[in-house]
Amino acid sequence: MTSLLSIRNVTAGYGYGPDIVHDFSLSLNESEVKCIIGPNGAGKSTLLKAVAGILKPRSGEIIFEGENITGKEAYQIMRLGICFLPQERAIFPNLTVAENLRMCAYSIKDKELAESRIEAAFEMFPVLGERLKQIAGTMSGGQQQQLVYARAFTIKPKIILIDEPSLGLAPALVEQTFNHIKQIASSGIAVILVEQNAIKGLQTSGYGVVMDLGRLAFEKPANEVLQDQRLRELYLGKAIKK
Amino acid sequence: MEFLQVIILGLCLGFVYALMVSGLTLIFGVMRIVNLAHPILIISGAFVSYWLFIKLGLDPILSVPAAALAVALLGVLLYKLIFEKNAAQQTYSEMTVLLTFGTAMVIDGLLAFLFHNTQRTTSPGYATDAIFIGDIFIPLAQLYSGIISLVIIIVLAVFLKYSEFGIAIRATSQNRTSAELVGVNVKFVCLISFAIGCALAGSAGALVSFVFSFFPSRHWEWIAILMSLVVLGGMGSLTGAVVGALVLSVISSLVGAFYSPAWSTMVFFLALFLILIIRPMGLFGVRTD
Amino acid sequence: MKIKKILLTALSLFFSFSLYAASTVKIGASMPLTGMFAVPGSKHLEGYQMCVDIINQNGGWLGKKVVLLGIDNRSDTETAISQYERFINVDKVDLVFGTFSSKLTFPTSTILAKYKYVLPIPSGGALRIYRRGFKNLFYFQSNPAEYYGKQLLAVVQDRASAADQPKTVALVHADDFFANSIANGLLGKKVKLPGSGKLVEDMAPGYIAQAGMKLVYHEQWPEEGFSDWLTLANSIKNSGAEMVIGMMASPEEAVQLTRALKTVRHNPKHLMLTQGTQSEFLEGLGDATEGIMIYSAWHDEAPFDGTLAGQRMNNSDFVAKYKALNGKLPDEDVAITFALCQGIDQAVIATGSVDNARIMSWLHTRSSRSPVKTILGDYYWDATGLPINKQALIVQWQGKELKFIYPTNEFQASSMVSPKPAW
Amino acid sequence: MLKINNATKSFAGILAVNSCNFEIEQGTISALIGPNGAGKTTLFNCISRIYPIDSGEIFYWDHRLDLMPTYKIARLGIGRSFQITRTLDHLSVTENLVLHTAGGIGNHLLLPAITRENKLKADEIMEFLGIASLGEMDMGSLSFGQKKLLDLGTVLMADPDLILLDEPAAGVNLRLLEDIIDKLVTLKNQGKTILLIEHNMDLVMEISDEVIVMSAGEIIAQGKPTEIQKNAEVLEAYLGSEA
Amino acid sequence: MVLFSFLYITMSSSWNIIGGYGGFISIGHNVFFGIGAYFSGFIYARYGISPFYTAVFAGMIATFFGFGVGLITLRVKGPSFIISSIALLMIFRTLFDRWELVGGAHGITLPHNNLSVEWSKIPHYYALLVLMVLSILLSWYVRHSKFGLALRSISHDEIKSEVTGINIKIIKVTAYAISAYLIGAAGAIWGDYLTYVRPNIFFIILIAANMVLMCILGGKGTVTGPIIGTIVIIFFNEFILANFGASELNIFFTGLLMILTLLYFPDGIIGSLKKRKLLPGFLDWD
Repeated sequence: MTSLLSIRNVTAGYGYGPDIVHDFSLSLNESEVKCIIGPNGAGKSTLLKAVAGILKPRSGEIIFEGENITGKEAYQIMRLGICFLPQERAIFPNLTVAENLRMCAYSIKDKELAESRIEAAFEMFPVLGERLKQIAGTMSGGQQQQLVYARAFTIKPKIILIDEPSLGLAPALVEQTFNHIKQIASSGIAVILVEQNAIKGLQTSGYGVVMDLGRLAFEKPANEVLQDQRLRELYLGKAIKK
Repeated sequence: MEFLQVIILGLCLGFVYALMVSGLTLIFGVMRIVNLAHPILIISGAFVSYWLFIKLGLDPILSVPAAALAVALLGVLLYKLIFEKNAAQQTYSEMTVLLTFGTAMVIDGLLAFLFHNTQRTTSPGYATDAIFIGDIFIPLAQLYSGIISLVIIIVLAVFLKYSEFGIAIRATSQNRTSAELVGVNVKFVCLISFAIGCALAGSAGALVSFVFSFFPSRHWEWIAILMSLVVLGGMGSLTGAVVGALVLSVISSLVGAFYSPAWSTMVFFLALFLILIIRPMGLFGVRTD
Repeated sequence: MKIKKILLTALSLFFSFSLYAASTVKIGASMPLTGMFAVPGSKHLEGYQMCVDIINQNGGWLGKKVVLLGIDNRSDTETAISQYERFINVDKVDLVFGTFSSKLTFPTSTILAKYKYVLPIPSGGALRIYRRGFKNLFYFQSNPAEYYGKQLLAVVQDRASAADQPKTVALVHADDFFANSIANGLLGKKVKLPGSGKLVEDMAPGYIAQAGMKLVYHEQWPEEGFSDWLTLANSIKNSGAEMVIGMMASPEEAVQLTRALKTVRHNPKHLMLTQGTQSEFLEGLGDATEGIMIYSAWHDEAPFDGTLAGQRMNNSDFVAKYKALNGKLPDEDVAITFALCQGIDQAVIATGSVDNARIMSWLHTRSSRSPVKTILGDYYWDATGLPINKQALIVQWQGKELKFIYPTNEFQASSMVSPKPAW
Repeated sequence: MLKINNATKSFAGILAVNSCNFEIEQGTISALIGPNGAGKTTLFNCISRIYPIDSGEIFYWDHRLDLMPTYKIARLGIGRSFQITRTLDHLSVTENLVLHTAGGIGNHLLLPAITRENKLKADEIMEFLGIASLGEMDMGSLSFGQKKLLDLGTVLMADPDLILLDEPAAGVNLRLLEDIIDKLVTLKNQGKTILLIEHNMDLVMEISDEVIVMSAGEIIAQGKPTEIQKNAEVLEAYLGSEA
Repeated sequence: MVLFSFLYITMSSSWNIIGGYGGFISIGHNVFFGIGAYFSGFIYARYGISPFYTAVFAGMIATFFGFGVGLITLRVKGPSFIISSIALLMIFRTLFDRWELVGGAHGITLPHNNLSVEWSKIPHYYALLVLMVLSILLSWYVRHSKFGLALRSISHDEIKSEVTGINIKIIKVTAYAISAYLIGAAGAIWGDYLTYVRPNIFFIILIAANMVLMCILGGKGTVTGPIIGTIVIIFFNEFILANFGASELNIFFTGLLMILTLLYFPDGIIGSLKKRKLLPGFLDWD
C-alpha cells in the first residue's frame, strides 16, 4: 500500500547554514495523525517547512499521492491539498474575519463550494459567525486561534501540518487548541503535528515520532513514547557522569 | 470667506495628490518597494494624454484609461526587467530604492530627449472655467480632476475591499508567507499590484496634465512631495495616504494664500523630514516591530 | 596600466573631433533649447541660424563659410558656462553669440569677459550684468530691465482714456533675474549685486509711485516648479487690482497666469505681461488673449532698416523672408537674434576681420550718426554695453493678432483696446 | 555580581519576561534553560539593553544596567554572543575579532584598525578555536560552524568579566565541544563569570554550578544541576502537562 | 574636465565614508557642497577674503552642520534615511532660494580673479588637487583605523556593534560630519571657480546622484572604488556629450548605468574584480 505522503531521505537547512534536517524519512497514511516531538533545535519545524514548500529541501524527495512535489512553490503544494499552519498565527491581522475566511477559500475555484465550506466553518465556530466584520487582529487570542482552525475546515486539505500549536498560549487556550486538532483529525484529515508539549501532543495522536538533532531518534505508538527512558534523556540530559 | 475658498482649492488639489500617491502606497504596501520612479510614471501618463489631446483632440479626462493602460504596460515591462529579481525579498533593501532612482533617471532622460524639457499642459475648454457659488469659485479643472480622482480611488478601495483578488493583494501585503500558504501566487499578485500601481500613476498623469504644467524633469520635485504624503499617511496605507494628501495640500494652500506661495511647497518637505525623524512609521501606520 | 591606455585613447579620440576645417568662421552659441527657457531659446537659435544661412548664401564672411555651433544647455547655468568654455578652448570658435535670459547671461558674461570675447547679448537686460565694468558686452534690445517699468505704465497713462486709468496695481512675477530687475524699478528698490550687497542703482521711489498708482498686491513665485497659480490668481482677485502686471521668464508661465486669472474671473482693466508674443501663447489661450499687453522688442510692422551681408535687410524684408521660409509670421524671439547677428555681420564687414578686439572697438565707436542698423532699429552703446536711446515696444493682442501700440513717437501705432475686455 | 530584580518585558501585550528574579555569583557558571519561547534570549537582550525593560532593575555590581546604553554595558566588561550568529560578513576574521577595540572615538581615530597586540591576541584565539589560518579571510566565506566559533571568539577577545553566551554549542562538532567546555571551565577558574543559554543538556549538567529554568517568561526553578534534573516541574515544562 | 574629476573624486571619496563604509546612502549629500560654497562665497563677496583661505572654515561649517543634521537623521536607516536625505536637500534648496541675504534664487556673484585666462584656473587646479589627495588619504585612513572598523561594522549590524562596546551614535554622526568636511571645502573652491553660487547649481539632486553612482560603480566601501568610478563616469559623460551632444541622453545613460551596476555588479568594479581575484595589486588599498 502506498502511503498518502512519504518523505524520503530529506535533508534541509536555511540559506548557507548547516543542515538542520538530516536524511529524514517519514510516511503518513490517510487519516493518520502523527506527532513529532523532540528538544529544541531538533529540526521539527524545518521539516514541516520543507514539506510545505516554504523551504526547498537540499536533497531527498517528498511524494504526495504518488506525485513528486519536491521543490514546488508553496501555493502549488497547498492547492494540491497540503495545508500548513505555521508557528506564528497565520491569520491576516488587518483583514476582517470574513475576509480571512475568503482568503482561505481563495484556491477553491468552485465559489458555491467555497461558500458552503465557509458556512460550515461558522457552524463549527459560532463565535466567528458573530464577528464577521471584526478586524481579525483585534480579536482575543482564543478567537484568533479558532480562526486559524476554521481555515483548515474551509480548505479541507488531505493533510494538515501543524507547527507547535500550543506555543505561547495560555493553558486554557492550549486545551481549546487541542480540541480543535482532534476535531480536524476526526473529520478524516491526516495530520502531522509538531509539538513541544509532548504529553498533549501524543495524547492527540496515534503515533509518536521523536527527532533529535535533525535525525529520527525513534518512533512508536504514541502511548508508548512517553514511557521511553530515551525521551527523558533527550530533554534533560543523561545522568551526570561524575 | 477667503479661508473657505482656499480650503476648497486645497481639497480639490488634495484629491489629485491622493490619486498620484495611491499607486505609490499600493506598491510599497505589497512589495515594500519605495518607488522613486513613480512621479516620472505620472509624467509619462501625462505625456500620453498630451499627445492624444494634441493629435486627436481627445479630452484628457477621456484619455485616462489610455494613459493608465500605457503606463501599466510600461510598469509590467519595468517590473519584469528590473524589479522581479528583488521582488521576492520580504524586506525592502536600499538597493531597490536606488534601482527605482536609476529607473526614474532613465525614463526622465528618455522623455526629455524625445520630447524636450518644455513645460506642457493640455488645455481643454474647462481648464480655464470655474463655477461660482456666491463669491466662492470652484475651478472646473480642479473640480473634475478631483472628482475623477476620488472616483478612481473609490473604485480602487472597493476593488481592494471586496474582490477576491483585492483581498489577496491586501493579504499579501500583510503576511506574504501566510498568503502563499492559503494558495495565493504571490509573485503574480506582486506583478499585478505593480501594474495597478502604475496604472494609477498613468491615470493621475492624465488628470494632472490639465491641472499642472509638466515637463520630464519636474518629477524630482514631486518625489519629495509624494513621499511626504505617503509617509504622513503611514507607508502602505491607502486611507492614510488619502488623508495625508488632503491634510497637506490644504495646509500648503493656506500657507500659499496667507503667507507666500513661494513657501507652500516647503510644507511638504518639512512634513516629510519631521515625520521620518519623529515617527518613521507615519502617523497612521501601525508599528510593525 | 591597461586602463590608462584605454583612457588615453579615448581622450585623444575625443579631442580629435574638434580638429577639422580651419577654412570656416566658427560661432558658438549655447542656447536653452530644453528646460524652462526652451521656447524662447529655440527661437533665438532659429534667428541666428536664419541669419547665418543668409550670410552663407551671400558668400560667407571674408570668403569663409560661417558655421554656427548651436548647442543645448538645458537652461542650466553650469552647462552654459562649460559650453562657452568648450567653444573657446576645444572648438576654438572665432566668435560667440549670446544666450537667452539674464539668468544665463550673467554668469557666462564673466567667463567671456575673461577670455576677451565680444558678447553680443540678445536677451539679458538686468542692470547688474552691465555694471561690473566689462567692456565686451553689447545689448541688442532696449533699456535695461530696471527701466522697463516706466514704459509699462506710460503706455496706459498715455493711451488709455481717463476712465480707464488704473488706480491700483498688482505686481506678480517670477523670482527670476530679469523679472526681479523690472520689479525693482517698479517698486523703487535698491539694486544690489547679489551676495556682496554692493549698490548698483537706487530706483526709489519707483515707477508705480511716480505714476501715482497704488500697489495693492505684490508676490513672487519661485523660479522653478511653481504650480499654485490659482491661489495666486485668487489673491490678486482679492486685492481688487485694476491693473495686473505679470513678469515671467517664459511664455508657459504667461499662459499659466493668464489661465488662472481667467479661471477665477478676475477682470482687471489692464493686463500687462513680459512674455506672450509667441504663437504658443495664442495656442494656449485663444480668444482669451484679447487686450493683453505685452512688452516686446520687435514688431513686424515696425519700419526699421538694416543690412546683412552687405545687402539690404529691412524689417519688412526679414518678415517676408521668414514667411517665405516658414509660412508664418516670425516671433519677437527670432527677430532679436537676427538683429544681433546683423550687428555682428556689419562689424565683421567693417573691420574686415573676425578678431574680437577689433570688433569690440568698432562696436564701441558707434554713435547716433553711424549706428548699427538692424531690424530692431538703430544701435549704439554706452561704455557698459547698454544701447543709447532705444525704446522697447508695447504690443497688444487684438483679434488674435499682435498690434504694436507704444511708443507712438517713432512711427504709426495701432489703436489700443482699453480696457481689456472681460473674459 | 549580576542581579535581576523583577525584570518584566512585554511585546505587543504578550509577556516575554515576567518579573524575573535571580542573582549570579562571581566565578560561577550558570545556565539558563527552558523550552522554546520561554523568554531566555529576551532576558539576555534586556541585560545588554538591546531593548529596555518595562519595569524592574538589573544590577551589575552596583551599576544599573537597565539605565545604560548598550555600548557602555559592553565596556563595563560584559560580553555576549548571539544565538543566530551575528558575525560581520564583509569584514575579515581578524577584524571581527578586534572589533571590540574600536569602541570610542577619541584615541581610536588615530589607531590603525588592527594593532600588533590585537593581532597577536587574535591569532592566539584563532589558534585555540582551531582556525588559525583563517585570519585574512572574509567572514562571509566561512562555514556556519566556523562562524559560531568565531562568535565565541569575539566574546573572548574582549576579555570580559561577565560572559553571556547564547547557545554556544549549537552546531558545533563533538570534539570542539569538549574544547569549548574546557575553555569555559578554564575561564571560570580564572575568576570569570559565565551565564549561558544552552539546549545541550549534557553540557549544561556537566559544567554549570547553577541552573535557572525559565518557562513562559517566568523563572520556575533554580538550583544545582542534580536538583533540577529531579524537579518534576521542570520536566513538565518541557514535556507539557495534563492540565 | 580634470578639475571636474578632482572635484568628483573628492566628493565621492568623502561620500564613501558615510555611504560606503557606514552604509547610509544619502542622496542629499550635496547640501554640504552648497553650504561650503555659500559660506565661502558670502565671505568673499562681502569681505573680500578669498575662498582659498576660507575653504578650511567652509569645511568646518559643513562639518558642524553635518554633526547637527546627523544627530537627527542618522536615527533612521535604510529607505527612510534615503528619503529623509532627499527631504533635507529639498528643504535646503527652498531655504536658500528664499534667503535674501545670500541673494535668494540668484545666489551670490563672486569677483573673478585677476589672472589671465591661461592661468586663472591654476589655483583651483591645485586647490582641488590638494582636496582630492586629502580625501583619498582620509578615505584610506578611515578605512584602516579603528574608527573605520567600527563604522563598517555598524553598516552591517548595529546591534552586534553596540554589544561589542561601540558607541554607534557617536561613530555614525562623526562619520557623517567628517564626510561633510571635504565636500564643504570643495564647494567653496568650486563656487569660486564658477564665480557664482546659486541654489540651482549646488542644491540639485543630480550632483548627489553622481556621487552615489560613482561610488557604487567603482565599488563602495573601498578606497580606490570612488576614484575609479569617478574617472569612468566622467569619461562616460564626456563620451556621451561628444557623441550625442549635451542632451538628456546623459541623464538616461547615467540612470541606465546605475541600474545595470546595481543589478549585475552590486560590488562595483573594484569589488567585483576583487571577488574574482583579478584586482591588480596597485589598486587594492584596502
